[in-house]
Amino acid sequence: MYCHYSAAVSSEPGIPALQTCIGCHQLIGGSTPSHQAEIKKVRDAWRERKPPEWVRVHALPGFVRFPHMRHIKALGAQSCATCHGEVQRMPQVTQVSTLRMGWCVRCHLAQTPPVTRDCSVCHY
Amino acid sequence: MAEQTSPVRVTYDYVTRTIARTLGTPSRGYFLLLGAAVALLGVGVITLLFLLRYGLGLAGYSHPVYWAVFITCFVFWVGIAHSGTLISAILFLFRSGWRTAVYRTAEAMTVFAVMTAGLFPLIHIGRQWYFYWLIPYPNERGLWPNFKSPLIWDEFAIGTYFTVSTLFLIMGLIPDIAAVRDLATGWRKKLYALTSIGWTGSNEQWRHYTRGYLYLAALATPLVLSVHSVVSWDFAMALVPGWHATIFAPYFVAGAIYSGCGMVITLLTPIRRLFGLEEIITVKHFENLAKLCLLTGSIVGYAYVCEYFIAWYGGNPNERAAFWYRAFGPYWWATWTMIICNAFLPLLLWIKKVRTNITALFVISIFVNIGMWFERYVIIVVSLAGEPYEPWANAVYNPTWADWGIMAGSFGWFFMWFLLFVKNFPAVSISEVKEVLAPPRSKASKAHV
Amino acid sequence: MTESVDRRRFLKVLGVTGAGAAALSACGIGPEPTERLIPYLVQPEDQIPGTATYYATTCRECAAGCGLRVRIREGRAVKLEGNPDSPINRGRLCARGQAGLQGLYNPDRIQHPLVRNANGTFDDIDWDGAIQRLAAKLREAQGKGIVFLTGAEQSSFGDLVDEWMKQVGGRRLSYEPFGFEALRAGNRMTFGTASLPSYDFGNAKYLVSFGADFLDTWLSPVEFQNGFSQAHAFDAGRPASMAKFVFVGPRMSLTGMNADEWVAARPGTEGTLALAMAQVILSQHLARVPADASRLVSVLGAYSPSAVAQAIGIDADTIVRLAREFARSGGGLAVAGGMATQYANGAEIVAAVNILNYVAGSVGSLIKFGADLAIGSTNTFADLTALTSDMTNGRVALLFVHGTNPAHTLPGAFQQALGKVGYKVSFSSFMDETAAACDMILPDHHALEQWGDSRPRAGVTALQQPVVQPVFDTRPSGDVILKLSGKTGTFQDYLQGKWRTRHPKDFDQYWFDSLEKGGIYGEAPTRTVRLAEGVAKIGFGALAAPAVPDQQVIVFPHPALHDGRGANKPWLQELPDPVSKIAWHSWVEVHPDTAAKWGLATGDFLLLKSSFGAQKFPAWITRSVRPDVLAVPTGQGHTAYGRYAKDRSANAFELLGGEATTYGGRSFIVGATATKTGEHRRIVTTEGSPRERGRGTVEVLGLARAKALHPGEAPFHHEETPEYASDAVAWWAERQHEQAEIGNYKGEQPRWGLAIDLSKCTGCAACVTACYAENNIATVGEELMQRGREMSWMRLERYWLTDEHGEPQGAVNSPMLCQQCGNAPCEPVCPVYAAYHTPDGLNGQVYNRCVGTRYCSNNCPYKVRYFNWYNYAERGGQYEAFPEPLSMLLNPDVTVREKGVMEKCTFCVQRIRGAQNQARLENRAVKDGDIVTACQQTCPSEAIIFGDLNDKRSQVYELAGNPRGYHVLAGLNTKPAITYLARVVAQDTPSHG
Amino acid sequence: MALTLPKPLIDLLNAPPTPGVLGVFSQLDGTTDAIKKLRAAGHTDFTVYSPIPRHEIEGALGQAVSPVRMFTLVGGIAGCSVGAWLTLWMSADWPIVVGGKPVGSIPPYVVIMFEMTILFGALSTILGILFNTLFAARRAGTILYDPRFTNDRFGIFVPAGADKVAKAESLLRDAGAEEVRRG
Repeated sequence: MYCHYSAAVSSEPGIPALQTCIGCHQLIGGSTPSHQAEIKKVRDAWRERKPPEWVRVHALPGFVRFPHMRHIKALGAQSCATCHGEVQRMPQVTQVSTLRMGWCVRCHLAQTPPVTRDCSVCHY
Repeated sequence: MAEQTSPVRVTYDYVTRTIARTLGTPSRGYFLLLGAAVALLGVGVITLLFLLRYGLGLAGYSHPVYWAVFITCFVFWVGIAHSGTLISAILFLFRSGWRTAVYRTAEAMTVFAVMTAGLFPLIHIGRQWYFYWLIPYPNERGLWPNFKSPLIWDEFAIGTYFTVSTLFLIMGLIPDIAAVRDLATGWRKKLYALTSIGWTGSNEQWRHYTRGYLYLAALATPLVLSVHSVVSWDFAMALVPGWHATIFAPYFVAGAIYSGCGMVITLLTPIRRLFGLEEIITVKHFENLAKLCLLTGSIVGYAYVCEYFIAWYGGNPNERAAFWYRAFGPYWWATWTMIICNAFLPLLLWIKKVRTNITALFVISIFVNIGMWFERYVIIVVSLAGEPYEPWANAVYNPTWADWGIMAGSFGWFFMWFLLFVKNFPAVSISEVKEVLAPPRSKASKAHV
Repeated sequence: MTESVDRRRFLKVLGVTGAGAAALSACGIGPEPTERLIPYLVQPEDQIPGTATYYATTCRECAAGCGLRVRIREGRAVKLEGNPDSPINRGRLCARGQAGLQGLYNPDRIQHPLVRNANGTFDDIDWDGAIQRLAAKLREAQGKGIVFLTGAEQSSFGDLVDEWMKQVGGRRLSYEPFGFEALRAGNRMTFGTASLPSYDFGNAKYLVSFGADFLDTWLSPVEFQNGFSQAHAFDAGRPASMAKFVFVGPRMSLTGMNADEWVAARPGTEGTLALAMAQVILSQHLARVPADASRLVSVLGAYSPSAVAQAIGIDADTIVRLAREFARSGGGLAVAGGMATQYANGAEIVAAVNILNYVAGSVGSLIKFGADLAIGSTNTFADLTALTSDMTNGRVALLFVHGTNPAHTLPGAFQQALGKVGYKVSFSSFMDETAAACDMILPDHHALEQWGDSRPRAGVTALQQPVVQPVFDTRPSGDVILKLSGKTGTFQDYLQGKWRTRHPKDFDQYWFDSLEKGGIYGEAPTRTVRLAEGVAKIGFGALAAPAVPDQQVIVFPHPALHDGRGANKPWLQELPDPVSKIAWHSWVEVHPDTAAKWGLATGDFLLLKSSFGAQKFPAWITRSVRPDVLAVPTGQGHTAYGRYAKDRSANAFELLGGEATTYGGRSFIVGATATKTGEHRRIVTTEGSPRERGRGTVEVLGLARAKALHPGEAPFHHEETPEYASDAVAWWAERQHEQAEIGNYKGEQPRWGLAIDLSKCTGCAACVTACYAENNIATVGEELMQRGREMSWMRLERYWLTDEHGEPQGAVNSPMLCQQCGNAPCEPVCPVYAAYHTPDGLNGQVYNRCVGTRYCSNNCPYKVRYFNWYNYAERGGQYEAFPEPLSMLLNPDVTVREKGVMEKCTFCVQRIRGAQNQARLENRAVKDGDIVTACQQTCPSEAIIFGDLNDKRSQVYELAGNPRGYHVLAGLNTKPAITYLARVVAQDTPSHG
Repeated sequence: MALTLPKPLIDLLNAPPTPGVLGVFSQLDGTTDAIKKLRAAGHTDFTVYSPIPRHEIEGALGQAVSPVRMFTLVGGIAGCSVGAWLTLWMSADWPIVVGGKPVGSIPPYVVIMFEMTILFGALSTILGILFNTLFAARRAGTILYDPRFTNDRFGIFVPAGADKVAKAESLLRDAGAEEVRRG
């Protein structure tokens, strides 16, 4: 929630600016060599003032809307994991849920009381 | 069944051999025709590829004319498909003997016409690659189609009709294939042995066969009537003036049978000549078909009158405007082509001389086909173009090469199948033609039942 | 600025794919490709990804100086909206203003400096090189004549240019093709001041416009339209409601179309009519006439109605009636402008109208001198012709052109003259005709990319700040000039410096506040004016009758393209002209009688040959123009200016002469021979049937009837359910309705609805462009539009209001958009539920579920559904609607539709959801007014109101109950969510076709 | 000569050749006479071949009405209920309102039910025919056949062991069989 600070207030979590990354990783060097290697990339990038290219893992199709803030509002700040999985435990982030419509709908219906299934809530 | 008096030499054997002969090695003329059909189909396929790549914009559509030639062709072909089952099922129930000589051709025509018609809904939708969303199949999203939509009714009606009419055709074929099997040699023998699934004509087989055939006919009859009714509801269920009319179901069914019989005549005339079936398909058959045309044609004519009368009598300004536009608007030519071809030309059939003149019938049948195509064109395009309700929304619609390309393809597709059929399977029912002949007897005195 | 490049790349990525910018990931095309996202180096403090930020700046599309609120998403400007703080446009914006965005992201912008090489073509050059070269040229040209030609620039930039010109011994000229010389001359004659007063339309009780198109092109259209609709709209509450509006002119413009009465006076006799009215008022003592008006009696003597009626072409009683109504209203406002001020006797006409206002006592009350409109201080056309001759005689060695395109508006003379100029430098950021003829092009930033200000009228300064990073390698002309003049700092410093001197104490706070408000807004003291001495000696000559067989041709400014500067913006090209409904090409308006005489049909080409030039135009046959007049719009016929403008139709300026009139203006009426060429084209028009034929699409009430209406009355109810249908509706349809049992049918959810007041709507079409901008609607181009493929979710239907002789008196404009029916015919016919009823009462359209059977559109009685025949978003496709960088302005909140998909208005559902999300975050319910649709937001006449019909306290609920309210085609029991309020007309026997 | 059935059916039936005698008739009335005589002589399980169905033969055989009609009936009813389930359940599974109509709206669904009735009815009829004829063939086993039977000859096959063959032969001859064969 610090890096993707806007997820709680906006429909988009956004990509943290390199400054945000370096803010912490100036100090935190990482424990294992692999971590250190990764973090070094970030530091180099900052030194060269050249932002790194992140590979997008979680991508929704363009025609569906997922207002992050409403889900966080409803499920709480720690709820990221319900869709994204335990990212902090992942050596490399992978997609844990299908992010397909059936998956969304099942979750909506699982809530008590069920959340709306109205198409135009997500599709417009 | 009523046995018809025919020349002495038309015996069971004659029938079997004459009809079996039609399956001999094809002439050059046949290959020419087949080639032409395939070429037309090619045109259609290429056009379709263009449509898929660039979008439906290639066709002539123009707001608010969102249905046009493709749907016109769809309804046209579904209509063609109707006479087949009518002749084979309804006339079967009515026990009219003359059908036996012509019903096989009609049925084959039905099956292939439905196959053709079925393609258009897939071609005309904007995202053809999602056509399967119209089918109720379990999917990840948990979505189902909307059974309130007449288009889904269509899908079910056409699907059922295709299945049933195909089964009906195959049913009728089995004894004849067996007959051909017993004469044929070489690969054809193998083919027919396989397709006749062990038919011997034993009393047990006949017993269940005749019963089953009767019930199929009984089921097919309401189906025929329902299918074009459902198609007509595509329009009648909408609120477009010129579409939204209670008369549509019977009007469309009559029209369908009308166009169907027209097409049967168009197809039978050359077949009879090519295959030398003059003795089996006699002028009498043509005359009966002509009478059927006359009847249904008059119903169609009546429907036209009705539409205009109600438009005036109903007093709804939108209806009136729509029909005025239809008759005297920019599309007057289409309207009058349809009225002349469908309502006036068939009146010639009151004259026996015309009814019994194959050439005349052939010509008339061609015009009937044209007229019926225009009927659908008028109903669909003109009703949409003529400012339905919203005076600001009107259009000048003109078809483009894409429209014609697909239409040409549909004809190619249809005739390709039809030609392949008549050369490989008995185009006239062997067993049923025999049924209306006097059976061989030693004591002539012993009359039949 | 190290960051800018990265940010732009970042934006491109977001612009192409990504959940945020739904942009070009057209729905339904397979899985998304693996994306690489480039983050900011430093997060801009004022931006939250996925949420819009708004910046205030100023619109520079015309000289009115409207305030803008620019909607920014991830650094891209995605929409221009009016700035509510601005006293000019009060939060509203016209079509041209909104289309400014397509200037910013125009694919044909000049992307870096260019310089002409030996063989006449342009070479790229870097900025420093260009500036050095120019400095050299400047030194050479010293003393040999240096001229800087600008558009209307009452701004710090103008000041800077003036200072610089003084420094290098040159002079500056500002030029507006449709200038206001006549107004200034006329005012000088009557009041001895050349300044243009400000007009208070809002408080007028009776309006007479002598040719002034104050709703489309005259002075400050948005401001005036806002005022006009206040005065002219029917408001049961207001005693004086409504102010009758009479339009005097040979041709019905957008403004004329909104008149309650059209007086088609013979061209040039408008002034005579004004004087005759004044004469009646004086002689019959209809108003408390200012003392010094007595001097006018002698002048007006000759203008008794009976004497002049014949010349004007109307009968005397009409004149008397008009005069009476005008005076008795106790708040008559007469304005002269447009065509009336562009005859040879334009100045006299203005003078005459001034006199009319004066005797009616409107000067000082509704017409205020003091808060003068700055546009008046541009140079005259005479100055430009002088310049032209100087150029031709080689007296100009170095010419700078900025923000104007005389090579297009003065094709013959200026083009040739340009050839004689030693060195020509253009600051244009587009390759327009003038730039193309220049030797060096130093592309300026777009107004949205740079600092600046403008002074639309005394007391008001609108500030202009960069709201996006520059799209291309362009530079603010201000910076360039400062560099050339050897000064340090940027234009931003210069600008702030000027203000700092006026506001030394805590300047930063002051500056910040001003920027936030979008400007410094003050009130200028009003001056009282008296009749000038010479007023009695004004010679009111009438326009000389044209020589037979010559036809008088009127050249009028296109409401959207204006003098042609709008022609490179697809939104404006595809926007049908409010009157003719023609788009993408120009036309000539011909009266049916004339057409019959020549055997002319709509679409036949007419060759107009004046003594200055000849051009071909397709005919549009209409009763909205006098039989003895042909009318041609400007705007088209560019020979350069980018893919959207180039080689399109004909340039009407070709017909006009280059001679200045006595008052230093330009005459826009010219005698010409008209010959049928025999060519024909299918005109690109959205016009359906011009007559509404009592289909119930628009309803009109006479003023008396409207006043008599009492609350709860429903004059249009009989059309809701015709007698013959009532049983069926009650027994079947409604029972079905109740059994729908979900969402808004139960009333547990909102039912979104709209109210549109037809007596406010002027048909200006600002809402149409707003809809295009908000909803990523594709522009399809001339060819497809001709085939009826335009996508305009919101269309304006123009139905003529005719008098008893069938002659048009005006028109009713009805915005037609999806009615969001309660019993929507489109829904049940969709086989896949792509069209369905949302719980909050919208007709949802799920683009990615749509398979494109188009049944919904067939079954829609309003015909407001539009189909994607091609993939308009396809990169490099034949019909690509958003070529880079135009795709930057796509609204990330709205899906760009794929080919084969049906689309339509859903009341800006993305805005509804946005507001709901916001409300949820703040733990509150959505309030009335939280949600504003794009069309409502921009409507200059405030004719559109959105809200929840289930909320008894909402404004829309109240309006839906208004006695004037009716539903279009309600007889079909569609239960629309849009309530139209009937148009009220002054004459009591209205008839519309 | 025995008829060579296509492969799949042989697998299905693979019954041993049945011993018996086959009479070939050119005349219809001869055939019917033979049938009457055979029945009088107590033969029940003989098979009659004919190129077309004739009432005379059916009459002479006096067979019961085919049970195929039951298949049709059951299929029809099944189809109708499937149609009803399809429409009603699917609209209820994800209720969506269109055009202010009830979620489960019967009138439009009747069309689907009707079409399904016909479809299932027809399919089960076909199944009925196949099932019954195959069942009959299974009972009769592999028996003598003559290709002329599909053209213009009638035939009767009387299954008979070595003891009864002679008797059957003569019986068929007397009835006017133009040819009699043993197998």
